[in-house]
Amino acid sequence: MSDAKKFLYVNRRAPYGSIYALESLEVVLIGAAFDQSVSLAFLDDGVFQLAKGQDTKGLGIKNFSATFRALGDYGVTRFFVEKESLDARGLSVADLMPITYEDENDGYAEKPSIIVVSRMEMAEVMRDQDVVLSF
Amino acid sequence: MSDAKKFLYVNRRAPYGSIYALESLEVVLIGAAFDQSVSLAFLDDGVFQLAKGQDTKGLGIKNFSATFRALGDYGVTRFFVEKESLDARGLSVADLMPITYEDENDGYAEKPSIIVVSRMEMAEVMRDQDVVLSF
Amino acid sequence: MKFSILVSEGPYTHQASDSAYQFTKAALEKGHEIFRVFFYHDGVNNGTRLTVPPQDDRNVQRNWSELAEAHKLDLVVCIAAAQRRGILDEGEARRHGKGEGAANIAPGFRISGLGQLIEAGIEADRLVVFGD
Amino acid sequence: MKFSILVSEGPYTHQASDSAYQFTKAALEKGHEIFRVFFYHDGVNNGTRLTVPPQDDRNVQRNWSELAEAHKLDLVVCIAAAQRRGILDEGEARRHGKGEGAANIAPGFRISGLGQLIEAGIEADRLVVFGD
Amino acid sequence: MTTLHLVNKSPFERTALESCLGHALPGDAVLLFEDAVYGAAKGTAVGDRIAGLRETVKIYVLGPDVSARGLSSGRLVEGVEVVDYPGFVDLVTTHGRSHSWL
Amino acid sequence: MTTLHLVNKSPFERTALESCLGHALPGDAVLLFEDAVYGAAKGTAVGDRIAGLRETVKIYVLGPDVSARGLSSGRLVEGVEVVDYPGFVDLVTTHGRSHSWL
Repeated sequence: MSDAKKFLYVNRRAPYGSIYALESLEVVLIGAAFDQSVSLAFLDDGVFQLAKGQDTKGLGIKNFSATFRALGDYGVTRFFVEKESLDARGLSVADLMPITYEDENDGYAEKPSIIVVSRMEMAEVMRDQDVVLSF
Repeated sequence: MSDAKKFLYVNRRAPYGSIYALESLEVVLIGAAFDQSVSLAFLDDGVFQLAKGQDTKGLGIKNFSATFRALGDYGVTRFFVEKESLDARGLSVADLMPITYEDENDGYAEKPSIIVVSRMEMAEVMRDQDVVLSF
Repeated sequence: MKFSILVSEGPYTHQASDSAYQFTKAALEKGHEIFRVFFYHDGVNNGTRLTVPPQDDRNVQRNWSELAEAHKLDLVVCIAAAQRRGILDEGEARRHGKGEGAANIAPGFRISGLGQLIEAGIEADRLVVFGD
Repeated sequence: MKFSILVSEGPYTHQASDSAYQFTKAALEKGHEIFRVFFYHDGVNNGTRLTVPPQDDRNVQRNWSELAEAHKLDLVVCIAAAQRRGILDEGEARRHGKGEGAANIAPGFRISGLGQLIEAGIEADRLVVFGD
Repeated sequence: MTTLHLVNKSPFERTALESCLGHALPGDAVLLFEDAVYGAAKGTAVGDRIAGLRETVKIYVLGPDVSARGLSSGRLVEGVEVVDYPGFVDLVTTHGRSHSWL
Repeated sequence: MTTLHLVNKSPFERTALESCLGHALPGDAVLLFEDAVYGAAKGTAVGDRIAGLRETVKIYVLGPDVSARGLSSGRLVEGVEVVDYPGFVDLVTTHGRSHSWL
C-alpha cells in the first residue's frame, strides 16, 4: 500500500440547506472501497454536519447524520474538526455526535474518530495530502 | 394607473460568476412592458453589475452590461445604488457606466438614471414597494 | 389572501424548492389561494419528469405534481430559463428537433414566458421568493 | 502531466463549467493529458442534449461535446447525481420506464459510478475541482 | 406597512443576514430559515447581534429547520420566536411585503 | 510540497477567501478567479489584507475574469500577478496539489 494516495474530503458547508454535505458523504462511502488513505476535514459551517440531535422529520428531507457514525466500519476513522470553527459557532465537541471506530491494531478497542485540531494543525493536515476533494 | 404596483428588483450579486444578474435583467426587460412602477436596487456585490469597461471576450461568456444602458428606452429610469456598498468595494460613481434616460416630462432632457443613496435611504426605498423581486 | 411563489433553485441541490413546497402546502391548508408557482433560474429543473431520486428520500417533482393536481395549482416553468437548462415540452422538443419522446416536462407543469411572473406579482397580494 | 477535472455545477447558472472548460482546453493545448472530466452534483446537468441556449451566447454542452470529440476526452456523469436530477442514458431511461426517446444524455458523455471519481483522483497527477 | 425579511443563508458563510439587518427598519420582522437558523444560536457574535436588535426588529426562526440542524430550543437567543410553516404563512400575511435576501 | 489554493467567490459575499487565507502556509499560492477577483482590488479592507500577505503567500488573479468585471490592472493590489488560463494550468503543475475553497 506504499503507493496509496492520501485523500482529504473537505467539508465546509452546513447540511440540508444544500446537498453538498450529503453528496460528499456518498463519495466518502464509495471511496472507502478503494485502498487509499482517507481523512475528513470539518471546518467553517462543515462542523454543523456533525451536530447531535438532528431531526429532519419536519422538513421531509432525509436525515443522513447517522451515516457518519457508520464510517468507522468502512475504515474511515479520521475526522479532523477545527476548534476555531466550533468556537465561532458556540459549539464544543460535546455538541457533536459521538463517532468511534474499532482499532483492529489494538484489540478492536473503541476509539474516537473525531480529532479536534487548531486552524494551524488543520492547515498542516491539508498540506499533507495528495488529493483534496471539496464539495 | 393608480392601481399600478411598485416593483423593486433587488440586485445583490456580481455578474458572470453566476447567472442571477443576467436573468434578473431579463425579467426587468419583460416587466417593462407591463404598466407598473419599476425601480432597480443595486447593493452589496450587485453594484459590480454596473461597473464600466466590462470585457468578457476572454471568458467566451456574453457581455450583457450594455443592456443596462438601454433600459431608459423601456421606461426603466430609477437605478438606486447604495453608497456604502460602493465604498466598501473601493468604487465611486465614476467607476460605473453612465446610464441615462430622456425625460418625456421635461422636453426629453437627458438625465442620469443612477441615484446614489445611503443605506438608510435604500431601506426606505425597499419599504416603499408592493413587490420585491430578488434573484 | 392570494399568494404567488417564485422558486429559483432546482430540486435537492438547494432547500429552496422544499421550503417553497412546505410553505405552499401550509398556505393552502390555511385556506389561502395560490395564484401561481413560477419556476425560474435552476428552479425550472423541478419540472423534469426524468428524476429517479433514492427510495429513502422525498420526490420533489412528484410532490409538486401531486399538490398541483390536488389543488389545481398553476405551475409555470420559464421558457427562456428552461431552454438554457434543457427542460422542454412536446412543442418545444419538436420545434428544436430534439426527437420523438424527448419532452421531459413533468405532469402538472407548463412552460410559458416571463410575463407570467410579472403577472403573478401583480395579481397576488404577496409574492414570496425562495432561492439560494 | 495527467489531470483530472471535477465539475460540480450546471451550465450557465454558475461559471464553474466555463472555467473548467477553459482550463481543460488550455491544459490540452499545452500538451497535458486529461485523464477524465467527472460531473457531479448539478454538474451532471452539463450533460443534457436538450438545452437550447440563446444564439448570442456560448453553448456549454456543445463546447464539452466537441472538445471530447477532438481530444477523445472521457466525460463521466455520476449516475447517482444524474438520477436525482433527471439525466438519463438509454439504458437508464428504459430501466426506469421513462419511455422511448427519453434519454437526454449528450454526445460524448457517459454515465457511470462515483468510483470513477476516486479513480480519477488516483490516476491523475492533479485533480482540479470547479464548483460554486 | 412593515416588511417581512426572509433570510435562508448561514451568517457564518455569507453576508446576507448582515446586509438584511442593515436594512431592516423599526417594526420589521426577520424570519431565519434553512441554514440561516444557525444565526439564532446563543454564544456567538451573530447571536449577540441578533439579541441587540430585538428592541426594534422582531426575529423569528422556522422550527422544522431548527430541529433538522440539531439546535435545541435552549440554545436559541432569548426573545427569538419559533414558528412552523403555518406561522411562516401568517407572518407573510401580516406584513406588507416579503423581501428575500438571497 | 506547497499548495495552490483556488478561490472563486467574492470576498464581499462569502467567507471562503478569509478561510483560505487562514489556512494558507508560507510558500503556498492563492489564485483568485471568477467572482473572487474583486478581492484583488486596491482600496478595500480585503485588498489591504491581500497586500499584507504577500510576503508569505503569493497571490495570482485570472486575467480574463479581471477583464470581464471591468477591473483595470491599475486598480489591482501591487504584487498581485495576473495569469491567463495557460498560466493557471502552470500553477497547478508547479504546486503539489490544488485546493478549491468552494
